[in-house]
Amino acid sequence: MKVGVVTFPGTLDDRDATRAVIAGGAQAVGLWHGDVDLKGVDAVILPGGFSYGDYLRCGAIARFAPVMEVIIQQGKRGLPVLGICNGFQVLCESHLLPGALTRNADLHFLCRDQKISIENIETSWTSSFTRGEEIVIPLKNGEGSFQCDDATLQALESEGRVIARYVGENPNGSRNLIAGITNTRGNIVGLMPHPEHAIDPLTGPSAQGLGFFTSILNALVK
Amino acid sequence: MAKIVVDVMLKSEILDPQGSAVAAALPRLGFSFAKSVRQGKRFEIEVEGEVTPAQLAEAEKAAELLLSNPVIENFVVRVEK
Amino acid sequence: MAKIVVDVMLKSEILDPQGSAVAAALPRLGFSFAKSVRQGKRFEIEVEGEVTPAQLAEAEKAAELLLSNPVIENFVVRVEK
Amino acid sequence: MSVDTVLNAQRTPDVIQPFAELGLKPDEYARIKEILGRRPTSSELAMYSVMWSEHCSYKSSKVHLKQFEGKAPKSAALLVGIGENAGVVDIGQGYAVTFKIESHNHPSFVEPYQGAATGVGGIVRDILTMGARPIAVMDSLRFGPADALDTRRVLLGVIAGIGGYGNCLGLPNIGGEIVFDETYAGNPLVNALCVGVMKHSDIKLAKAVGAGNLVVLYGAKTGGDGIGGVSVLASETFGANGSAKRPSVQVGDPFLEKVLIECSLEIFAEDLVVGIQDLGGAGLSCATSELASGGSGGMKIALNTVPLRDSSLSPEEILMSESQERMCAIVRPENIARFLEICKKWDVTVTLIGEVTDGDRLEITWNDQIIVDVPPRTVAHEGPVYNRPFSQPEYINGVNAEKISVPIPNSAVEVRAAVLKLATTPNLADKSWVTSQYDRYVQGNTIQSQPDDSGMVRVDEKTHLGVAVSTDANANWSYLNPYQGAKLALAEAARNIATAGARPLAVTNCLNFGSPEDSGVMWQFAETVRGLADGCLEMGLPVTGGNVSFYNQTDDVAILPTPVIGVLGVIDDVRTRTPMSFNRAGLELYLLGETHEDIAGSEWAFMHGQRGGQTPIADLTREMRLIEVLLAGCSEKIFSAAHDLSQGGLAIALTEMVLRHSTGAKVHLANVGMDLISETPGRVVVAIESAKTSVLIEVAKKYDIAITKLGTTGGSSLTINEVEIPLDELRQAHTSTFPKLFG
Ligand SMILES: Nc1ncnc2c1ncn2[C@@H]1O[C@H](COP(=O)(O)OP(=O)(O)O)[C@@H](O)[C@H]1O
Ligand SMILES: [Mg+2]
Repeated sequence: MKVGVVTFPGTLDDRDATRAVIAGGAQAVGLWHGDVDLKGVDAVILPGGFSYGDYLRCGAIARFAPVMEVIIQQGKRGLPVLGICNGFQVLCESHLLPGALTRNADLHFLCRDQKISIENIETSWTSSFTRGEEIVIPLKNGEGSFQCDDATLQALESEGRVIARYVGENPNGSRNLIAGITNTRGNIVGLMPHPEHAIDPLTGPSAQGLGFFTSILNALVK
Repeated sequence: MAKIVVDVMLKSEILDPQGSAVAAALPRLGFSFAKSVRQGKRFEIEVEGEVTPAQLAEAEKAAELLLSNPVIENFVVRVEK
Repeated sequence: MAKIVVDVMLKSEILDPQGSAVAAALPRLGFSFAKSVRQGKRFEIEVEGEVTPAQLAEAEKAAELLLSNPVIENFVVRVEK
Repeated sequence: MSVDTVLNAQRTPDVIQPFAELGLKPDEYARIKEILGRRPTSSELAMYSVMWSEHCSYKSSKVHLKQFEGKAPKSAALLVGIGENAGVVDIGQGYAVTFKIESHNHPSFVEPYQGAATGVGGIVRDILTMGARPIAVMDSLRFGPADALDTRRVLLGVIAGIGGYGNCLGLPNIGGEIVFDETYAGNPLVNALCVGVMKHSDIKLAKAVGAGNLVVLYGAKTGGDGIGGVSVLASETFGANGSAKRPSVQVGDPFLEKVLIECSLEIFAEDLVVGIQDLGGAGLSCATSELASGGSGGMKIALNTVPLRDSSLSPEEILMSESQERMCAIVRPENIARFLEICKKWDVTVTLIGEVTDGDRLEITWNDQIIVDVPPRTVAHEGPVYNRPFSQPEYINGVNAEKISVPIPNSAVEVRAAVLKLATTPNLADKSWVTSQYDRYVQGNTIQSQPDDSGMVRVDEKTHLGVAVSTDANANWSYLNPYQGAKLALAEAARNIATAGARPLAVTNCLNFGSPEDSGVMWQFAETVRGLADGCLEMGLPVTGGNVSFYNQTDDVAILPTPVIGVLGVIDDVRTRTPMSFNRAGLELYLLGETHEDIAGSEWAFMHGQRGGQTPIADLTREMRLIEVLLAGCSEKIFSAAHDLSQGGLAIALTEMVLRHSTGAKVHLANVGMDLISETPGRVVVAIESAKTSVLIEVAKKYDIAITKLGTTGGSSLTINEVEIPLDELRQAHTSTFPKLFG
């Protein structure tokens, strides 16, 4: 099973994501923003970081990278895609996921251990969890406040497409404490906090992030 | 020399923490004139020579495609002397 | 309804990484009209009723003190209908 | 534009030149003429003035800094010493580590965000320049009074700048300091540290060798940023009306720096450079002259080929420009094609600006006209050297003679109040409001970061080899006794490393002082360097590099002498480290080291407006024995937790330990007031399982370190004798200060 990890100029967590993919049991394949094919990978991760410096808007420039054209195409056809933090922002800018991520309510970058609850375990990236399972993984971003219009929010909630919610006080002003969402098909997931930084208690707050990377393996062998 | 200006503002229903922070800071500094503040972006685009209608049309497209995110933002494109 | 608009731009000699990033992205998307791009801030300030000269003067002060950083930025204050 | 060429300089010997405005003294100007045998061209004048500025030439500090090499202990670990961009030490398994701390003080006062951001950018490029991948940063900060309005402006900007730049580079921030004192109002200190790692074979040096090799400039285009920034910003005191002196500040582009790092590492990996130098203070003037001076031959540069952001820049300005995110490399002709290819891959602007010659001159042309023709060493390494007069300032005897009188808590009410007051005071309060704005997780190798005693990162994911770094300064002690102050700061930094189980290996430092033209300040500096050099000799630790920042004063008020000492240590297996705190009840708490009545320079004295008295005397052999106990305690798995005592003494150490994992403790103190507030150096609180008691006593005995039983862990409060403080109340006190002040 091959999982592609995309590197844009300014991507930071690609090495962490690669480490996590391997820890999850899959083979990691590096993808460069200029690539025009996906080297036959079975799934793709858009890691965190500051692609193109996050200038203009987070993910706004990365969204037009050559590799994204292919990912958008195949994502629409069902290729499993996980966007973490900056990757989530890229997915929204690409309109693969609804809504947008805006400045944290208090305007500060926030790095902390965050408790989230997993609310949808039907997606390609969350099947290893149990519904309502609470995990603690790092949250670290300056623009993590999920915003969208009421109709979109309505749809996300009624269709059960909110895959993860912040537990406790709202860390960044996201509507309905949304930490992650998925598309209708459940193959594309965007997540603000960082599971790839929580695969080993030695270097993270827990190993509870691993579930996202074992989930994709299950999804692929099925 | 003429330039194309693109103003990008968050839609009114999207919350604007930066604008609110400014609005909150003003009274603390003794300013009482502001009822509400919204903060957006302003792009100044220089072109070769005078601005042509064709360039303006291109700018409109660029504003829609790249400079703004239609999900949360509105934009205005104009020529400024 | 009238509002006060404050445009804040980096001084021309100051590096503008955001503007350069946009300028670099445009051609990649097939836009050729831009010679250079500068990105700044736009503040839209609502006041009670019509804008008075006194309010405008206050806005000038606020722009200098809070909305802009005089070390690296210039600003323009105006009324917009 | 008409340029002042060498020919023109020969033809017009009597032109009046603005050397004074450029910060040069008449005798320095005369020396330049003597070196050149003619008046300098305006470009040469620009180069000399900026390179002979205090910041670049170390003219006031050189004579003292020599001791670091003079007294330096033999250290097999030292691979590259003082003189290069940063020192390099061997940490085993074929790995080499480079680290350095550098100041960006004045720029951070002028424009806090950009000043701090470019401070991080600069030190990271220094580390990169050695051939290393940067793996972590730290920031040691000093501000004016916490409740002063301008402190808010400066602190918020500095924090945002350090985070904004460091986070965007993907470098975990693993530690630092934040201290408030009125002498830093108008003179904030922003000292940034970076650690990098490489294989021995990858070490790069700033040398231009091999006639015919190409001089390549890559990275950002050159603009008018911070022109004269070094000579003006770093060498002029801010007077009351200093604003007039402020030149345009540099603005950083962290995204470009991130790309520059990856691009450079790819270039290094293919071994495509002969020598390399980052462009920091003094920009091209510094890079070209240092590269040429460091090498054997000469160098020819065609300045008009330098890519510009602002086409109106004059040659003088181009030479002085401090535009960020630029590097200068020496490349063999056969490697240039591949070099350009890699730059193209990363979309990095790259230009051939000259070549190494077999001559001995640095020759710079502007459209084929020679505008600079100098012996490079005279610019880069043979600048002026001052033996500035220094003498013990009057205040010393006065303050040392002072008898400090502070209330010593005694009754239950007083003890509770004292503990809560110490937990709340800005210098000791919880800093997570700040550090949560820094990414500590990126790269996935962070083992320890704030609020641990030291930062620790894993270097090898298979063997789990790691390094630990701590920065420390105690300006209150340095003010009372700069010689002891330096030794005590060194001891504390080393102890912070050892507490986690890492062995101290090397030292870097950033010496922040007032004006060297003040003989009293110069004495503080001389005593500090003497103390640090002696201390390093005693502890067998080499000084691998550092930085000096003078003129940190407003009018005639200088900052407290603030030598920030960074110590780096090695731990063979990060999994075995000793954690800072306990998360279980039933452990026994012991204090290693004796407690004396050391109130002078303590936080408690500071809180009571007392600045006098005499500092403790550093006993470094004792500190070294303590370090052995800490290392043994780790390797022999005696400790469940260990935490260093410093500012705030035992009261704060216990506060931090019980709050870390919300596990309380019950301690009994014989001499409760003094035991809580004293800041006697060389003390550590350890938690052990009772089964380990006898081994602990043995080890302590072996190394002759006093131990005292404090109590046991557990419960939901910190109980001191009969005083019980609920953890929630203590946490509230400890964590609310920063949000209240700056939120
Ligand atoms: N306080 C100090 N202790 C030891 N070495 C120092 C100190 N200050 C400066 N140095 C050394 O002097 C050399 C020049 O310093 P600097 O000009 O700051 O280098 P750079 O310009 O590359 O930052 C460096 O090797 C630096 O480590
Ligand atoms: Mg350097």
